[in-house]
Amino acid sequence: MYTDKVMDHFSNPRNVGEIENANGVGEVGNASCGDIMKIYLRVEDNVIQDVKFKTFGCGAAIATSSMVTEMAIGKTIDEALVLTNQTVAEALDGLPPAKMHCSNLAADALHEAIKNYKEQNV
Amino acid sequence: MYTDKVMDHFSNPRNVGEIENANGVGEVGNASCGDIMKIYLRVEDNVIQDVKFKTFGCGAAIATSSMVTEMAIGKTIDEALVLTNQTVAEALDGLPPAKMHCSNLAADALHEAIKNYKEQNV
Amino acid sequence: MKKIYLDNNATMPVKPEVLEALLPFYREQFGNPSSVHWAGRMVSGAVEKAREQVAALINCSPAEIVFLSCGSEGDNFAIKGTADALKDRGNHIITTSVEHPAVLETCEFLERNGYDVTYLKVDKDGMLNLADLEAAITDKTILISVMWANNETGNIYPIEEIGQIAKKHKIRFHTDAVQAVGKIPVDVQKANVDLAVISGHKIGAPKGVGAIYIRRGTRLTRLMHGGHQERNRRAGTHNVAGIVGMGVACELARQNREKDYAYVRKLRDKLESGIKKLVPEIKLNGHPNPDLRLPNTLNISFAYIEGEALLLHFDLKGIAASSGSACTSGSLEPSHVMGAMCVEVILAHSSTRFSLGTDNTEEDIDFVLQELPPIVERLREMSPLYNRGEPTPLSCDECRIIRRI
Amino acid sequence: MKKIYLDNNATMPVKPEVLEALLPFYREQFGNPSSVHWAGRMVSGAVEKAREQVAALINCSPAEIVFLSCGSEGDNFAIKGTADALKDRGNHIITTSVEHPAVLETCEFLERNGYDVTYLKVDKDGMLNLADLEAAITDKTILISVMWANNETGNIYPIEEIGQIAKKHKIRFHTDAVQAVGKIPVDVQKANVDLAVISGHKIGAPKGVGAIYIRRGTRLTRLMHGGHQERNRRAGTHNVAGIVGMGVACELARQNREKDYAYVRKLRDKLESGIKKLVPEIKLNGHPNPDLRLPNTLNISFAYIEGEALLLHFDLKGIAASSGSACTSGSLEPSHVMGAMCVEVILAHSSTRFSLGTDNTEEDIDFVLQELPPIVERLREMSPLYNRGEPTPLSCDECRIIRRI
Ligand SMILES: Cc1ncc(COP(=O)(O)O)c(C=O)c1O
Ligand SMILES: Cc1ncc(COP(=O)(O)O)c(C=O)c1O
Repeated sequence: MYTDKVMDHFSNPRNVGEIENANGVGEVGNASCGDIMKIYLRVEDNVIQDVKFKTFGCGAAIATSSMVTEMAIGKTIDEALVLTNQTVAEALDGLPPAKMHCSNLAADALHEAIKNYKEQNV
Repeated sequence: MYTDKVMDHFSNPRNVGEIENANGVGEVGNASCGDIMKIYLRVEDNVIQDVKFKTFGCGAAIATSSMVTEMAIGKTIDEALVLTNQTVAEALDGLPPAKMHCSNLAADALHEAIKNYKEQNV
Repeated sequence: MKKIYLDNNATMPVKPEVLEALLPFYREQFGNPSSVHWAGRMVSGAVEKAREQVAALINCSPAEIVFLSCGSEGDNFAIKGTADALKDRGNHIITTSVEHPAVLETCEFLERNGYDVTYLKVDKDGMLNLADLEAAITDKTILISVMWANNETGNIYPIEEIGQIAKKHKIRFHTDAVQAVGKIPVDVQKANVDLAVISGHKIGAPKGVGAIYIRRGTRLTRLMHGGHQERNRRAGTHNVAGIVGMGVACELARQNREKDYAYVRKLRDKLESGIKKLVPEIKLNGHPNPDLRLPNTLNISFAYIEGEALLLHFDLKGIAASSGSACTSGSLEPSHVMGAMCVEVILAHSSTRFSLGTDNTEEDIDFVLQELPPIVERLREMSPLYNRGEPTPLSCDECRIIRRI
Repeated sequence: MKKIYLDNNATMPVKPEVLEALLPFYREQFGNPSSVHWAGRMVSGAVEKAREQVAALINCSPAEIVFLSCGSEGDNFAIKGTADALKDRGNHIITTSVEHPAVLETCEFLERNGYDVTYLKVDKDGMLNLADLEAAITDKTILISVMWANNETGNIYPIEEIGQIAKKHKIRFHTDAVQAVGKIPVDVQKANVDLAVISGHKIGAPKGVGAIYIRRGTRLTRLMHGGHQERNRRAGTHNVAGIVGMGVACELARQNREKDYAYVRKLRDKLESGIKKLVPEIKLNGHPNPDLRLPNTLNISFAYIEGEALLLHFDLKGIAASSGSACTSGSLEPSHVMGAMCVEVILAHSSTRFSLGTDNTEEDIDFVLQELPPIVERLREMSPLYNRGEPTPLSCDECRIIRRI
């Protein structure tokens, strides 16, 4: 069902956790759908220095969360905003069709976190 | 499906044929049902001296025809009239339920032949 | 005693390659393909592979194949599913008087529930008049259902032409392809079919599995409500072993059909000409042109005798065939197919189907041709209809052709 | 890697004795039991023997057993068949909100076609209130359909009491006994049931075969129209091998059930108490009294985590279980059974079913108890809901209990 990449990120998720002194936090999803993703950012000089996540959700939700943190780290905010759920899924060699909709929200969570950073740092 | 006795009478039917100088002939059944039985009798002194049959029909029709001739031969007319489709079926160790109705008419054919004999010899 | 099986249209043995392929799915790979764990994943690929194999045989996309339990389920699903899904569009169905009971009895059920059904007549060769078919179409017609090939006579119907008519009038077209698939080319695209039904045990897969082709976009109410299996088309845990077997059987048919059925056809033709030569007073049931019949099927009536008696004598010699006699079908009347063709009722009772398969040999046919004439002779000698002075009462008043336009 | 299968309520391997018994029916004894010749006669006895074996297990007459393709077909047949046969008597059906989709979706289909359905609520333990059931009966009620045991929680329903109520009000009573048969005693006479459904692959027979008990004299419209098989109750060539397997599986269940499930029960209880001891913040789903659940079933929610993720981690360790998570069911909502029990939605997403079988061992349970706590801990550490300052949004507003009287 899942690709090897998905299973790798699911079983060894990168960047799990919270950032104590995060300056951007985003959360998407809701409990009744079974997926909640929360992303913590540490942005300095417009560059994402650190990113961590916490996710309640299925295998795809966890793997996309992990993947998006890996993809975002070191990027500028503007570069990170170009990432989409689609590109995250592609970086994982694809997701089952049923998962594309509900469980593929990690880029949205990242964007929420960036938005939150921008709001705090206008 | 059929008992050994039925198969014996079906594959080696007794008394097949016509009687040249029959003095009683009976036919029952009809083509659309797939069963026609014709019985020829030679009655002398009220005793069935000879009996033969011709049958168009299934295995049960042929076996019951054969059996009824064997049961009737040597009997007086009155004794033969006591034979029923049921007793014929029993003598064959039974018939499948579906066959009890349409294909078990041999005793009827015998009775018809006896009736025909009586009409001719009043 | 040597056993000669000439009843392949009824069912056939599972092919060795099929059996070998499906066996692991009973114990080692026993999972439910809907499960996400190892046991489920182990088998879900096998189900999808089988779907591809079935699709390849009849030229459709795997997503258009839904697995079922048998051919009868397919016919019920196609017809009842269409009747319900399109009930706002109309209530008229056109079919033929020679369909399998799975179609006919389903249509009769719908008639009791407010639908109108036209049962097209066939001629004495069992063929349809396509002008009749087109004339039967009304603005309430929602479905045309015509079998690809007939199980009793082997007659092959002009499915491509009917597909054209259906397309022209924008009417959904279902075909019971149970007897055709694996024996003659079946291409659902070319034939413009919307729904086509296959049964596993007629092509060397096990009994208890079937499939239906549902053209993409065809609205069809479920026959089996419940779980989400088969993209919500058919509930019930997948019969994985059966499905795998069905896939392999289709694969084998795709590879070998042409060669296999050229061989079978030769045997059938030998049997046909042999019987014609050796036995007088017989009648071929079905189209006289053997190209218009399935290559494996021969249906012959032997005047003056009844079919079950004939079969029993065959059986005593180890020969298995089947009959249109009422006595062998569990019904009270002889074959409705013979009735529809206006075969005289006594001949209908003796109609005998020989349906050959790839396991048959020349020797089998020789043996049948040796045993058959004396059996027929013996039963005729016993028949009160044979050599009767008066002509036998062979009327057609029993013909039960139903037609309602 | 060692594989531990704890998903027997989904499906189970075919038992070796069953496989051995059914294998000859693929090639040597391949006939169609409806045929009169040797090939048919060779197998018709086997089908009737299987019918006796099934009947003996549930205490009815063999003539009251009809073979089908699966449990879902049985539920569709029982409910749609009753709805049609009794449509002149009424249009109201009573069932529960925790039935299998084969019952629920069939009822929802009937609702779209003019029938009224009452879906009885259950309490937080998943149990029914029989006074509610009796109060729901109207003079239009034609059917009560209550499952014998629930597939997700294992809850056993008071079928005998419900049978009494049905009898008192002269209402037909159908029970989906798919999960009960073979695990607990099922006696259709004692329970006053009119229709009971069994599925082969839940008791060690192959997938693709099922059976329905139809009490003598019960009018039921066919789901599968067509041939005369099964005394006109179900068309379609018999799945002979499947049926033979079903018979043997029933025979084995009759002989071994008590002993087997005493053993399974011990393992289940060990797992249950082990998890309760080792993992905090869990919730048992189903009746707290283990006697009121199937002896093999344990359903537990692990707060803060999602079920599919849990299953995947189990799977990486070779453990197969199942989940009520929406993500594993192909639906958009978590288990309707959890919903009906008003399990908070997040807990519903983590509901995990362990369904044991006779192949499991003490070591299996020890292994699960060793692997489970760190997996739960790890997923909780990753969950934004765990140790959250604010209380988790665990409301019941998603509860989709449908009730209409
Ligand atoms: C309670 C219950 N009813 C019906 C079914 C359906 O059985 P099947 O998969 O054989 O159609 C199942 C199993 O999935 C079940 O657990
Ligand atoms: C033309 C035709 N349609 C349908 C069927 C029914 O197939 P099954 O026995 O698999 O239900 C058969 C076979 O009996 C058939 O010959």
